[in-house]
Amino acid sequence: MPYDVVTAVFSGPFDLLLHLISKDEVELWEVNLSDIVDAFVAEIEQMQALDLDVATEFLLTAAVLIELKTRRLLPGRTDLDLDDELALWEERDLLIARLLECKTFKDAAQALDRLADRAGLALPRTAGIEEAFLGVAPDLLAGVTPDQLAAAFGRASAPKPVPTVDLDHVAPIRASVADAVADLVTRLPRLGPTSFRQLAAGAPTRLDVIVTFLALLEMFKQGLIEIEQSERFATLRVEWVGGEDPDAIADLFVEDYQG
Amino acid sequence: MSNEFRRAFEALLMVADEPIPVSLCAQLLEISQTAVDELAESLMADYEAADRGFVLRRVAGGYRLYSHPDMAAYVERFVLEGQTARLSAAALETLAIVAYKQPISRGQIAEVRGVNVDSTLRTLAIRGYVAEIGRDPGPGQAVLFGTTPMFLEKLGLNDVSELPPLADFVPGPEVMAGLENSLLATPADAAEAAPAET
Amino acid sequence: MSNEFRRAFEALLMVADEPIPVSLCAQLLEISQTAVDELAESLMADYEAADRGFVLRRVAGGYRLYSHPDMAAYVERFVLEGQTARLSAAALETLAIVAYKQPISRGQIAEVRGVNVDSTLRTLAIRGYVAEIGRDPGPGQAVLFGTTPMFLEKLGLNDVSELPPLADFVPGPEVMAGLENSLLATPADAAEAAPAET
Repeated sequence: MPYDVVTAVFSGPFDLLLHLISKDEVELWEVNLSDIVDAFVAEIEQMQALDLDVATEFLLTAAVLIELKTRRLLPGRTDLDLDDELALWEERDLLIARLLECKTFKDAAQALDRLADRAGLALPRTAGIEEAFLGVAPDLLAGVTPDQLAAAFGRASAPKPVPTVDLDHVAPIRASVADAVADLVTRLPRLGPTSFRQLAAGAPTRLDVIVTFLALLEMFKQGLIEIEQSERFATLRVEWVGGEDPDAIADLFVEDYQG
Repeated sequence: MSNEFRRAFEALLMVADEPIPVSLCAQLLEISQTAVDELAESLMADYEAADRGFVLRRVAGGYRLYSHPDMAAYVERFVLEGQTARLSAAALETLAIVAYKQPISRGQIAEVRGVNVDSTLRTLAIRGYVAEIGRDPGPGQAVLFGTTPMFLEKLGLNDVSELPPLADFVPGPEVMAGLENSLLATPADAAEAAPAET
Repeated sequence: MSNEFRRAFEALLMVADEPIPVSLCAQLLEISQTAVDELAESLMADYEAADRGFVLRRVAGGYRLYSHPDMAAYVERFVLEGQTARLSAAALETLAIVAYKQPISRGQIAEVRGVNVDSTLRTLAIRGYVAEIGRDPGPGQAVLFGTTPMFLEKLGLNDVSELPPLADFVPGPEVMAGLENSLLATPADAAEAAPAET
């Protein structure tokens, strides 16, 4: 699975982000947010074969990062809604908390590894009961029939119940991302060049803003839109470059997301 | 402590293939568990004083004999099997989360890691480090995972309470500040805090 | 004789499951076979003088530690009352996998069961129900296990081909549906569903 290949390098979005932030460990605070965001998104783009279930956390993290980047690049934002502003700060604090938690367990993992290394220098005695005592030992197979053995094999090799993965937090987003893609695919060709801010302006909730991000990210990946920034501190421009037949494309997307 | 008990204890240790629970030692020797612990401690001191090539350890709630760590080079040459492959970074991190937050469900682990942990958990179970230890009584009754006696053995611990405190690994304020600065949201703040940025 | 060699020898003896051939001792310690024999004799005297609960013996051309015969009564009780006195449901499943899938490696059994099977396999091997019957020709040369004549005898079979055919026990669609439902099973249900094998 491509998923395993990815996690062999980075075991999760927080791991990846931590890595990007502390890559130039010298001065943590000199790391350029734009670089981090670009690198993070680039990393996600390499996960093309990744299914959305797995990628969701990566994408959510990317969404927060992109928004942070956008805000940081926007000059004079007196027009910004205070609620929006607070919500972004909340997102950011949550992300920082998760990064700290990730780092805590990374360091704890290394400590466990060292403990195991040290303990591994001593090997346990495994000889077990000596032959002389086997005669005394109770017959473990007393009363066991071949049929019971076959039944035991059946139990052991029966497929285990598929682990339940909690998708509660994912499911509504999945549906909405597909919807958002469908929506944007019809809106964007008519709108001409626009900005993320404009696109997300009508979003009723934080979730809808994030979903719009995810949708744009996906469309960018598919080459349907260009996202660009004409200069530093400029708005992120979004432009449709996907051609003339939006309906067919929209159908494709919805299928993609639900398959 | 009677010589008889000491010799009997040593004989049991010789034929055990996993740590002998203290309670079983007490039952077989017909002495109290405290007496077993005292016996074990005097044996440990004994072996050390005589500079033996083996050690007695209390691991996973029981007693077991081990080759002396000083002799690892010789033993490794001899025992080729059972040298288990190292755990991946992802597996180690998942193991740390289970160790410190047990009992914990798959979903809770995934939340901390930010990724699906099904295959990692399966690897850890096959390696014997974690096991299903119950069910969440709440709705959904998620399977709860915890560490195994083998985990304790592999780490040379008697009990999970002997794990280094998690608080020791919580990043210091400088990391917190660094993260905050890296993820500053406002241009104004960025300009103040990160003048080096161009 | 150097203390280092003595300690290394003791460490090897401690982790060995079978008598270590004198030639192998000599090779591992990088001393002559005569020196190994001298070392062993001094250790035997040492253990006797210290009144240890174990003895070093020369058996079948090699050296191995054993519980002291004086302590046999305790060891017998351990065998009867210890953890290895029962065949757990898990152990029976492991034995069944070996029986039907032999030759099979430890890792392959663990894959099927989803848990570590080291100690279960060791118990089955010590009891003589399974044994190493070869090595995987692939890289790693994993030990392959199979059942023993004693196993067949205990089950009243002449040959493994007389084991009940597996097709009868492949779970049908209704079992699969049951499995899906078992996601909702309570721990109590699960305990009932697993037959208490002894």
